[in-house]
Amino acid sequence: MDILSLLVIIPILTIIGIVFCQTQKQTRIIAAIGMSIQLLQSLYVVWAYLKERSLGNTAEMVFTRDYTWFETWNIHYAIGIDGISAAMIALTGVVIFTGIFASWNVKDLSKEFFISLILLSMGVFGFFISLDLFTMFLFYEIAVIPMYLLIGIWGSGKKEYSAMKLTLMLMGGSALLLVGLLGIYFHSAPGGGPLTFNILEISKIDIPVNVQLFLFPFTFIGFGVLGALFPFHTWSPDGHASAPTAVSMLHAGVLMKLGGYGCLRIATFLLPDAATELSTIFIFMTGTSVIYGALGAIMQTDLKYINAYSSVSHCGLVLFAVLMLNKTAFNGAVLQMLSHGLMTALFFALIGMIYGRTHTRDVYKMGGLMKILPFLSVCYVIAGLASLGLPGLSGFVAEMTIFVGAFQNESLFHRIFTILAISSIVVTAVYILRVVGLLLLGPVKNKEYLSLKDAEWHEKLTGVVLIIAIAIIGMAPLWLSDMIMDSLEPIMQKLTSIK
Amino acid sequence: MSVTLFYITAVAILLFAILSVTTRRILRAAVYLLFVLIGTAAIYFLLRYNFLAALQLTLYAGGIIVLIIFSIMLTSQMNNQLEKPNDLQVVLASITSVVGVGLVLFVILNHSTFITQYSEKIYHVKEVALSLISYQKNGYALPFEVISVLLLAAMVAAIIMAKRELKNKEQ
Amino acid sequence: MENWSYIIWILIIPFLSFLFAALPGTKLKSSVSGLVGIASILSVAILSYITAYSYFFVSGKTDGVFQKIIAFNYVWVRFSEILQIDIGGLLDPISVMMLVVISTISLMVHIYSWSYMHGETGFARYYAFLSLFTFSMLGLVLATNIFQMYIFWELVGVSSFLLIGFYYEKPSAIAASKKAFIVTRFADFGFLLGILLLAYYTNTFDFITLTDTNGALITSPVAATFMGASVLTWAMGLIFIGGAGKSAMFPLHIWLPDAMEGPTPVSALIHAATMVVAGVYLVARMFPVYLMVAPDALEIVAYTGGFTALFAAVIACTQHDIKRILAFSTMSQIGYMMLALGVSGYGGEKGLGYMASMFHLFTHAMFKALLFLGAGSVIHAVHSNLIGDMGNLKKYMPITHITFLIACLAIAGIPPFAGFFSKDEILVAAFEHDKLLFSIAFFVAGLTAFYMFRLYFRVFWGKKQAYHHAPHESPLIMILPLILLAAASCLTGFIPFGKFVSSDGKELLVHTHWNIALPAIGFALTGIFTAMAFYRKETNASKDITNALGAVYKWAYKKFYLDEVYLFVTKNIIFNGISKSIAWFDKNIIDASMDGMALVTNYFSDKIKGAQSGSVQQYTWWYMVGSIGIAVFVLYFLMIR
Amino acid sequence: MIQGVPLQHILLLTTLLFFIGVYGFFTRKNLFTMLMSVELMLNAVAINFVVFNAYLFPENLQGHFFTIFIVSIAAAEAAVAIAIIVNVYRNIRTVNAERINEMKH
Repeated sequence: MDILSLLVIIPILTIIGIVFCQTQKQTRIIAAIGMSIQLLQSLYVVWAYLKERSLGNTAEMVFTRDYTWFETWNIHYAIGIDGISAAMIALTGVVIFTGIFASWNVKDLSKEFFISLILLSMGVFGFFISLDLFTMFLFYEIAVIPMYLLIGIWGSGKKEYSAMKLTLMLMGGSALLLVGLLGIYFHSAPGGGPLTFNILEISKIDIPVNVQLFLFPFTFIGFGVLGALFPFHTWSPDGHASAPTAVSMLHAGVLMKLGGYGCLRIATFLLPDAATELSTIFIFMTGTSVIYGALGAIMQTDLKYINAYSSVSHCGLVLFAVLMLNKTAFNGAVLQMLSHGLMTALFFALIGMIYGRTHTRDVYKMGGLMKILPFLSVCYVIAGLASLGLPGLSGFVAEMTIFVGAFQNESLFHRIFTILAISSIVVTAVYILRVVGLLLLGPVKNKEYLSLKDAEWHEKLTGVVLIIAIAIIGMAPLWLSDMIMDSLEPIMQKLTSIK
Repeated sequence: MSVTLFYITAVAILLFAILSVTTRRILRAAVYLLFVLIGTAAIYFLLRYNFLAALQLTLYAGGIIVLIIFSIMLTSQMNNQLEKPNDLQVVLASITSVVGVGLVLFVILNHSTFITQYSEKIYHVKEVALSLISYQKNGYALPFEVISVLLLAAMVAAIIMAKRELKNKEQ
Repeated sequence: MENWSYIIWILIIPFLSFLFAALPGTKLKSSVSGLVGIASILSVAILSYITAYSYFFVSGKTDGVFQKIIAFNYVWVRFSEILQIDIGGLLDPISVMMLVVISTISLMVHIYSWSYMHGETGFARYYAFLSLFTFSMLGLVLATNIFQMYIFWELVGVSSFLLIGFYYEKPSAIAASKKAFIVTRFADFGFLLGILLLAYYTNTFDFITLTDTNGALITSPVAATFMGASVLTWAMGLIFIGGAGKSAMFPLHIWLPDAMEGPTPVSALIHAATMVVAGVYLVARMFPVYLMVAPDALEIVAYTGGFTALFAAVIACTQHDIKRILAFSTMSQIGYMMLALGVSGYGGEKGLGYMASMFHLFTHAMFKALLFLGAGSVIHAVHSNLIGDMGNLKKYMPITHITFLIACLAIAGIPPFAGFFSKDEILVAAFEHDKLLFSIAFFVAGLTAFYMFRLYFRVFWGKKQAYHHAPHESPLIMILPLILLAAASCLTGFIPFGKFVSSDGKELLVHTHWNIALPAIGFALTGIFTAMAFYRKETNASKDITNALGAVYKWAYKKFYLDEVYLFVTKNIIFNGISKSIAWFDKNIIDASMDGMALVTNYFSDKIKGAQSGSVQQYTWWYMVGSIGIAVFVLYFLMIR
Repeated sequence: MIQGVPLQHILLLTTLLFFIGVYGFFTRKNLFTMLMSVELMLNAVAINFVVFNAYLFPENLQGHFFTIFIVSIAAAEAAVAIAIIVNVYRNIRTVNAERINEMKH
């Protein structure tokens, strides 16, 4: 058994295990065991990848496997990873692991809940290991669909509306995406011969420029919807606000990264000419979403809305960096995905824990939580500091890499939008500090809260694991950025070959 | 002779058909339909398809109409005036029918050349029946069997429906 | 060549101490974390002194020039093949000097706080933050490249934020910490842009490469221009914005007075002696670039410094909060340092301003920390910040009184105290460069003497106050740092500073210019005596003057309404204007258009579902119409054929 | 064939008969009368088959048999239809087509 397929198989086995569980306790223990193994496995994948590279394997993708599963259309179960996917796999491992512990107390239909959650993560893992466009799309859909159930059943507030909105918009995105992917497929053999979905093979041929110009918007927007691209981001605030904690974590932490990853790995890698030609339009959109999301977050009162808008801003930065089309910016984009994934997962986990205690998410109704819930509050402050780009935490490295990369483009247009994007660090500081001030500091507003209990062991575990991950990236980013940088080489070659 | 007879029959058929779809007493509608069916049988006679004509009379006029009238009685609607169709329905139905008629006539009249053949041959019952069960060329054994199966199925269906009704009643 | 690799411990020790105090949360006994904090900073101070000794007196010099030494260097992250951020330690005269300043003041503050903060609930947290700050500040001064400086720049910003907001249940403290962070963050935005711009044109972040006077940047600067100024002027100007934000230069100074909401020792450490001079340090670090590539930007530095010095001094005359007066005085003094840098040249006598600036930074750190700690001692005794609540304290707190007086004399520039020497050099440098700046500086010197002695007399002399319970002298552990710093304020002036720190690393002989010093002393004395006349005894003279000045006084008292302007811009324009309208736009336009799509679909589906009427006749009718339609269609084509 | 009657005239008859059936089907509301209209249409078609057989291919019997089958199917259809109608009537006490719209959206 190859180690990559295990990433898909372990969740399936866990799901099967959960099916045979009787009680909520058994269920969550099985889920926790399964996802712990998954976490170890995904960390092992990163380690194995680094080892493989140090042994001198310079192949574009390592641990590749290839099985045909639908011969008529030449669809393969082709898997393999490079540094980017390895990093994303590790991220997913951490987030799903902590997600299980964050939803430790799900009482209603806990079996179904964990099954959907793990199924979702399975889709994400599958997405990151796939090298075949169709298989990738398949896993993408597996990841998106359970979201509907998870929000619709276990959500809060106007959950039906949000679930419907989120699913419909993401489905709309994947419809566009499917057009793009099929378009690529049908142009994958310009000299005749069998068509292919394999990314590596497609990257070797040149799709005609006019075709690329047609397909790029479909692919980019299709993935961009998932990455909260302005103006297709509105599912994010509502969806996050209604989703249960672990789902928000996974969704903002991992699922939104599928968008960024796809934009980089498919839209830019396979359609480089169009990416170069059309980048200005999309830079406009993504640059707008960076500053727009940040400004939009300032006046929100619901914790989850604030965070959702902040996600719009941060994920906008990912797409923005992808469009800058240079190595540093790409590197920054991947780092930002990791960093945002971790810190937003932490954020949503904490918001969920706070909500679970105070039963409100309105920042004006809370206050002084630092005194009552010191552990959660300190974690919240750390998440906030990571979000506003404090050095030593992950956000700083990612943002700086993006900014340095974006600054390599000399044209006035790029400069203006880069400066706009950079100005978001100020705005981010404003809204983060506003929340911290209103929520955690100051006198205790509601006397009832004085009796609240601080974090339990599983909540502490969630917070600590995520903070450690954030701190590792923030303090020692070199190995990570080198790992990503190496893997960007093929994309860069493809891009420079057309210039 | 037969020409006159035909036109009289044709006019009668049309007249009774119109009456049948417009009268507001259901039993009368059934009776007018019976006349239409008999008229049809008459046309078959004129064409000298005697077997067919007989079939038409016994099966259609005799069987089906009786069945209809019985079931009308079963649902005890005999004396009820039928509802008037609403105007929109009438208008739409008339337009559709008129357009349809126009269309078909347009086709018929444009198709100027029907190569008609004349034959004095009269098909007797025996011939027809032999041909019906023959499996040679011009034999209709297969469709015959199919139709028999269909009839059987229809019978079974009718029985099952009636039976379910009984069951419901028992409950 | 000496092995300098132990320098890294100067960074590691405070960081470990931070982790030690922070990680266990409330589980550890708070006095333990306090002791560990003090011990760690003590060892850092010792290391710094050893470093200073061996750098300045043993092995720092080669051929009479102080070398720039990379003590250690690690790659932290790589941006591209060319650009990378290193974390390292750069030793040169100013960084070693800063090491001494920071570790000394930090040690004093750590010791002082032991008593000052005793019994506070967040005692361990306080020491954790102090350690974090010390770590960041040391990292900042040791930075080998401008990006490392930016990293630690942000870290000092955040530790300052945490310490200002230390009393997190006090709304004013929260507001102040937020303000401090956001204003400096805004300045850092400029700083970052400047760094990026500079790095884009020079492909390096490294200080040694950038400031090498024979290097590529200085010998052949980039010719590109933007909006009439060269891009490097832009870059250096933007970098200065960062420095101005941290150093509270006009118009980014508004956070500093509010920052006094933090505990007083913190104000002494961060907002008087170390962090706020980071901007000066930054300009000094990049000085050759400013001077030789972007002289326009340097001109801006000089005038910003001069204006701020004057502006802050005027406001300081009108304030009533002891800490705010000191805060404005800090701004004014930093303005001095900036001014000195701005008027300086490079090499030999021309580099006098540079040397003077660093000298003033050094002496100012000592006496300003002393002033703040003294103020802390006073506040500790009377439990109020307002000078109106104080008076005649010389009777109760003799040692505090004496040390405070020494500090006041030092800042007023009265020989033989430290401030006199450094201020004199600044005045000389300004005099040679620009008469306008000189006259500002000269005037501010007198003003400084006035407002400092206003403070001094109001607090320690003045009317007899009726205290609730008699103030008493602070405990020994608070007095000790005061005495040490007072000694430093007396003595540091006699250090031949030019021997150690100069613009080009060569020795610079300094001598007092009496022709400028004497009028300055005279003017300062005038200020002192005026203050004495007004405030030594309770008189109405000050009130009369106040009334006579009328609107001007009120303006100055209200800090020229700048806070209100900022508040208007942020609250009314950005928050309520832009942000609210974006929130509205997002909800009612973007989201509504998405919902609108769904609604339109729903509407049509609702209409279409009417077709599913359940009426057989309708279905058949459509079937009929359809078949007729198809027939017509087919016929039509047959006819055409 | 009937001597002296052109094919077109008979076709005219059946056309009219068919569309009278169509009209009836659309305007009637009672299921029985709708069924009768269907019978009218069936008849029209049956006549057509026979007539085409008699006029165009008198040597063959296709039209003839078609009509036989139509008649038998009509019988079966009528039997099943009436069974359904009676069942419907028993269940919801009406044979009005417009009220039988359980299958509505």
